Amino acid sequence: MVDLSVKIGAITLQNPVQPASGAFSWEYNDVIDLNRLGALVAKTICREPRLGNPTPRMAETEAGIIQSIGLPGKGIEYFLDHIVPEYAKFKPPLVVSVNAETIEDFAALAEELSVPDVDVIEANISCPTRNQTGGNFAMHEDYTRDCIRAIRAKTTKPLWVKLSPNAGDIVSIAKAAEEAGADCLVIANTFLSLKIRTDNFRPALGNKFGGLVSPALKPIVLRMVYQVAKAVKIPIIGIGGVTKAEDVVEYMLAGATAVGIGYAGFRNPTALITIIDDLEAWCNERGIKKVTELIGAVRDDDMEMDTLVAASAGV
Amino acid sequence: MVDLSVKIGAITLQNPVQPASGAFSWEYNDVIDLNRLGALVAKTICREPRLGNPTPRMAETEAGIIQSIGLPGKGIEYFLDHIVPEYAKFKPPLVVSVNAETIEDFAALAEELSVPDVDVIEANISCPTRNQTGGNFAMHEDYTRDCIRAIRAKTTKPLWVKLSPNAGDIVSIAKAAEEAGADCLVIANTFLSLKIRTDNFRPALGNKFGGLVSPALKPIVLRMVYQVAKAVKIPIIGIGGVTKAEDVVEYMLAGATAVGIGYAGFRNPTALITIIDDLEAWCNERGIKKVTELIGAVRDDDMEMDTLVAASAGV
Amino acid sequence: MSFEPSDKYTDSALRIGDTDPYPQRLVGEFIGTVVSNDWVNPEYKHLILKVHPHALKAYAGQMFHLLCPSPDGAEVWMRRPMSVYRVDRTEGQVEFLYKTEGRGTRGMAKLGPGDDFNIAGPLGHGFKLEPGWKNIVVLGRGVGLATLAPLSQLAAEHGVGVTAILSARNPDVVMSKELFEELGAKTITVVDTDNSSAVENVETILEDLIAKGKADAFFTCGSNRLLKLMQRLGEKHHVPGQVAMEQIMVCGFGACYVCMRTFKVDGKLTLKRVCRDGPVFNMQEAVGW
Amino acid sequence: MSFEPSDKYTDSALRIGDTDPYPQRLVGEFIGTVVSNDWVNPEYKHLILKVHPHALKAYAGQMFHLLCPSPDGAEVWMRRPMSVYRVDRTEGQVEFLYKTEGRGTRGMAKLGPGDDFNIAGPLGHGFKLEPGWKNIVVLGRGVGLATLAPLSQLAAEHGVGVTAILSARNPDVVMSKELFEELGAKTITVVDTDNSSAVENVETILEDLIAKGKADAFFTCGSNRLLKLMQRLGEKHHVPGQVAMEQIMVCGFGACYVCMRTFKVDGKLTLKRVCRDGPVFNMQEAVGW
Ligand SMILES: Cc1cc2nc3c(=O)[nH]c(=O)nc-3n(C[C@H](O)[C@H](O)[C@H](O)COP(=O)(O)OP(=O)(O)OC[C@H]3O[C@@H](n4cnc5c(N)ncnc54)[C@H](O)[C@@H]3O)c2cc1C
Ligand SMILES: Cc1cc2nc3c(=O)[nH]c(=O)nc-3n(C[C@H](O)[C@H](O)[C@H](O)COP(=O)(O)OP(=O)(O)OC[C@H]3O[C@@H](n4cnc5c(N)ncnc54)[C@H](O)[C@@H]3O)c2cc1C
Ligand SMILES: Cc1cc2nc3c(=O)[nH]c(=O)nc-3n(C[C@H](O)[C@H](O)[C@H](O)COP(=O)(O)O)c2cc1C
Ligand SMILES: Cc1cc2nc3c(=O)[nH]c(=O)nc-3n(C[C@H](O)[C@H](O)[C@H](O)COP(=O)(O)O)c2cc1C
Ligand code: FES
Ligand code: FES
Repeated sequence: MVDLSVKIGAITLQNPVQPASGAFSWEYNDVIDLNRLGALVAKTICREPRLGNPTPRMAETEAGIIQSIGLPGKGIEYFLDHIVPEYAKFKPPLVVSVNAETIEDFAALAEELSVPDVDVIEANISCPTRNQTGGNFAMHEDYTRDCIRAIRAKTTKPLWVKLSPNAGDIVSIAKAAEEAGADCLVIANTFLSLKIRTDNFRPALGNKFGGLVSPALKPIVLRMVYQVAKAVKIPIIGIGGVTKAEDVVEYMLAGATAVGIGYAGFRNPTALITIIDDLEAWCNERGIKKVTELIGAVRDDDMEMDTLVAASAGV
Repeated sequence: MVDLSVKIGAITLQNPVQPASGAFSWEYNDVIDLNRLGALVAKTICREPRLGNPTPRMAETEAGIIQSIGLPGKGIEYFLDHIVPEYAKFKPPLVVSVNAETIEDFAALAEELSVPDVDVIEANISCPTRNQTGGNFAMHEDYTRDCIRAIRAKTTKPLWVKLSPNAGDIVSIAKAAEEAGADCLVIANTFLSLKIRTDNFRPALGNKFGGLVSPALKPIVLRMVYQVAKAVKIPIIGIGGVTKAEDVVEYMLAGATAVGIGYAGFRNPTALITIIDDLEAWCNERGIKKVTELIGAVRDDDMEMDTLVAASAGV
Repeated sequence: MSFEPSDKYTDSALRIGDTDPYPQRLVGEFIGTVVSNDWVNPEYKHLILKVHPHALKAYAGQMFHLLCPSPDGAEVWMRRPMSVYRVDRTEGQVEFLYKTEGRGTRGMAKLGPGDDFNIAGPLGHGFKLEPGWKNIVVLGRGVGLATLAPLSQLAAEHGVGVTAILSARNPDVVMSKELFEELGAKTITVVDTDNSSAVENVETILEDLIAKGKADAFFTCGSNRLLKLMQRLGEKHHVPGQVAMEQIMVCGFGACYVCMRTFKVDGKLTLKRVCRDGPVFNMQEAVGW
Repeated sequence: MSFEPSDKYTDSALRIGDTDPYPQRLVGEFIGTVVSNDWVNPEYKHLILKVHPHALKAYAGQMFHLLCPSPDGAEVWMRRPMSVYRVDRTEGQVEFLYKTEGRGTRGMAKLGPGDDFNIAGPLGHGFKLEPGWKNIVVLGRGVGLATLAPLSQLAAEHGVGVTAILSARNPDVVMSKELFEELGAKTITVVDTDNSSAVENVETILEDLIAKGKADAFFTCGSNRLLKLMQRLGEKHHVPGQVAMEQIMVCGFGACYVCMRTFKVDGKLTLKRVCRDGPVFNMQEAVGW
């Protein structure tokens, strides 16, 4: 028996596998048993009802997809009245992702969402499709600090902060979020991208820019998780290109406490369940009793730094 | 007959297809006719002989490779005496990529490399494997400006500047390079990445971090080229994930004047030739007389911005 | 020696004969076995897939989300939605009729007998026959006929009469005629080659059917022109109708909001998810495309 | 309708029968046709590929860079280097003997007769027989034997006698014995099961061959232990030697500096590119691994 549970601050997840915001809804209970997930993560909610971006909202690329949804939704009232109760039927903690244009509204929204059935507030300060420069507050250290501080002041719920892979210096931004009171860093949102159709010379997405989602990107996000893990004390959730149990292990070795999954669930609606099962089997095979042993366990302290010595080792 | 030639400042390329630095050498003449290429681009040269990074220097990832070579080379003397003459046997212009630790040395090196057989100096200010924070000067606007200004003062050769995709605000950095006297922007180098082996918990590369190379990344780099093209007046060379003629077209539509190719040439040593041939055929089929017609020709000015209208259009 | 992690994407998909660890599921991820995959004309193929019994719950207008194999060595990254063409409960098979278009369907076209094929579904709301409807009119063109075809099965099961108007470029590419007729439907073929497929002619046919009491409800898919026609006649003669819509999809479960289409509900334009609010919608609400 | 660009990676690879637009090339990218691809034991397969005549220039110790097909639907992103096992100039074939290890070789193992297979080469410097050498000793183990095997062909062509010492875990997995013997080589099999493969025993065999004048030069590949042994005896008895090295590769052309190995040249440690400076090196310069 492997203990797959992990702790993120005060919250215990029965296992480190959860869906990524925007790639999930309670409606997936049609195909998988939601009670098996580490957490339930709702689609990012904004205050007002929003239609979202013009279609097409998705285009396939060489190795993945770009998408630009534009945070559609029925607004916070409908969310609290109709959607939170849907999630409340299930056991795993409910993470509610939130986005707003201004810091004030962000904080106010977080406060309004701090109802008993909501277990965690995830501040999505990194949606790349809300403007054309690669994201929101998470592109800047100071904006991140100010925004998280304002939210922190308005809610006592665990506060997770989703960062942007489009930022140049994610470590400083992560540190700013930690300083401002974040309980956990979610790394990362999608990569701002563009596809132009060569038949009609037009952008493939109705919104022109979109976020790239692809297993190919995992090594970039993994590097970010690794760098941030060395710089902060709060836990990290790694999101980007997880498609199999070994990817969960890899993120945990790099310093993540849990992972979020988007693409793999689109590709295989039952993927999250398989990944949880495989992770348990993987730990079992290796005699790993508690999955938490993997967190930050990368062996990076005795690397061979002499090129001549390294190049005389085996392949 | 299609006119495939493009101009980058004073330099005319017979077609917009060239190899990327580090993924090419005159030795490829063994397999393709180098005289057919738009330009010849030498591996980045440093002043002193360097062994480069510890092996393994490459690891395959989900969709691509990460690599960390560490700019090995025999130093500038050997380069000028033995390598430049090898390239001089061929007709296309020779682009010499250069890297140094300090701005002063960068400028001095560029000056020393400004010999008659060298047609272009490419300042590689963005090698992600030279330090652990994602690159060199190209991570910062001010460093970029200072470095390029210093080089510009020491050479009258056309000066191309290779930027980093790891920077958060590539537009400002591009503008700084332009301001400082760059004749062309090369976008982009590789994405700082990490792979950890789940069998032995060790980084897969001897140097730990490496640059991710994958056709999957093309939409990210394309977005950067598009954004920069709107902000600068100097030409752009797009590098990242070009594997077919349509990719050249896509980069040109986004605003690039030419492209560089790495990965595709590894996968198919004859790829650059096929891409040139296919590009000509593609233009022919569409009655495009001059390939320069494609530059910046993306149709982005009459996009449907109303979501309700867009979602009632055909698929 | 390097440890090579399991390099195939994981799946807990159900194969024929598997016992389901989550039997209360409404939607499954299934790995079926291809029985046959033959050309029905130069553009369309007909795929028959043997599947886990849970997949046989599918009914007319519902869809599956298909994990298409590669046509060319490079991966196909997203599933492709496809209406169920026929469900054969005795043989334990679901069938698809599809047009080979881009990479997904070209990859699908490569499947041969015995191959695995991963499908998720059944998804969405399909066609519904209201009690009291005795005769319905089905009007489709091209790939829309693949979506409409199982209506013949549904109608037969409910003892409802069907007139199917099949529109096509030329008589050789008319599809589903046999399937409709086999199940007792009357078919009318209209084609471009003799201009019988012109809206005016189809309108005459429809007016005639309405007059004869053969049109308690309208069903359509695949042509905006024909949708508009049915909407107009339906409004005029108070014939209710259903239309199956298409849109590019990602999740198929209603979660991602990629598959939006515009609808007019109570006089107001709004967006709906084709995958979950549809793919079959009230015909009068559809804005068309 | 969206225009779908040619979605296959482009290639100008030469197929059998193509006229070469760049005939002066030393190295080609070829699309050969698989003749057969059979298991020789539970771990190794033998692939025979019909190729464009330019590929037949390959000689012992040179390699090809192989574009392996996918074993699992997801792409294999890099080529894999493989020594040429045999060149059959009459049949127009090159052959490979390979161990199924990771994704690349497992994908390769799926190739069947008639399939296309894209290979680039021949690459690198192979084995060289110096004038004056009358008898050589070849010592290899495991996959190293695939690299050494064509030496039998080379030696036969030059009228040089060969003693091949084939080391293996057990007698069932000894490879290339027939190939060596067919071409007139004397073979000695040493195996782990009866301990004959122990370094001490191989040393005795080598000493004996040296004493008998059968060892004008040493050739090895595939075992660091055996390399060290040959280096020691070679130094002691002034027997020159060559070793084929392996390293992970990207380009295969000498451009990328990925495939570095450490060598001792004039008493100084330095790096060399396995793909272009090798894969065959002066045995005494090899540092081993
Ligand atoms: C509910 C539903 C049911 C469908 N039923 C069938 C069916 O029974 N038989 C059939 O042949 N096709 C059906 N389709 C259409 C089918 O999904 C597309 O033809 C398929 O996705 C194209 O994939 P591709 O990779 O071959 O082409 P791509 O290269 O992806 O695209 C080729 C063309 O198809 C269009 N297209 C892409 N995705 C979709 C989509 N999801 N819906 C509509 N058009 C699309 C593109 O805009 C493009 O014009 C259905 C679509 C939906 C939404
Ligand atoms: C010049 C040369 C000649 C070779 N000749 C042969 C041959 O004739 N027959 C044969 O079976 N193998 C040969 N190899 C080894 C062969 O290249 C590797 O077995 C192959 O690349 C493994 O690919 P994979 O995808 O199956 O395994 P991977 O999953 O890539 O790796 C599996 C294991 O193989 C090792 N490996 C990966 N790449 C190489 C490499 N380039 N060289 C050595 N080991 C590697 C890895 O470190 C790992 O331990 C040769 C290698 C070189 C450099
Ligand atoms: C269709 C789609 C919609 C998304 N919507 C949101 C969202 O609303 N909020 C958010 O924080 N992230 C959103 N994301 C990003 C994902 O949460 C996740 O960060 C990303 O998909 C990377 O993970 P993956 O590689 O596992 O897919 C969305 C992603 C996709 C593909
Ligand atoms: C093995 C390897 C070595 C590289 N070395 C250099 C280098 O020396 N200088 C440089 O500017 N870029 C270097 N690059 C980056 C490439 O020039 C190019 O920017 C990158 O590969 C992206 O292009 P691609 O997607 O076509 O491969 C290297 C890339 C690879 C794969
Ligand atoms: S495809 Fe995701 S909501 Fe319809
Ligand atoms: S593999 Fe590129 S230099 Fe050897």
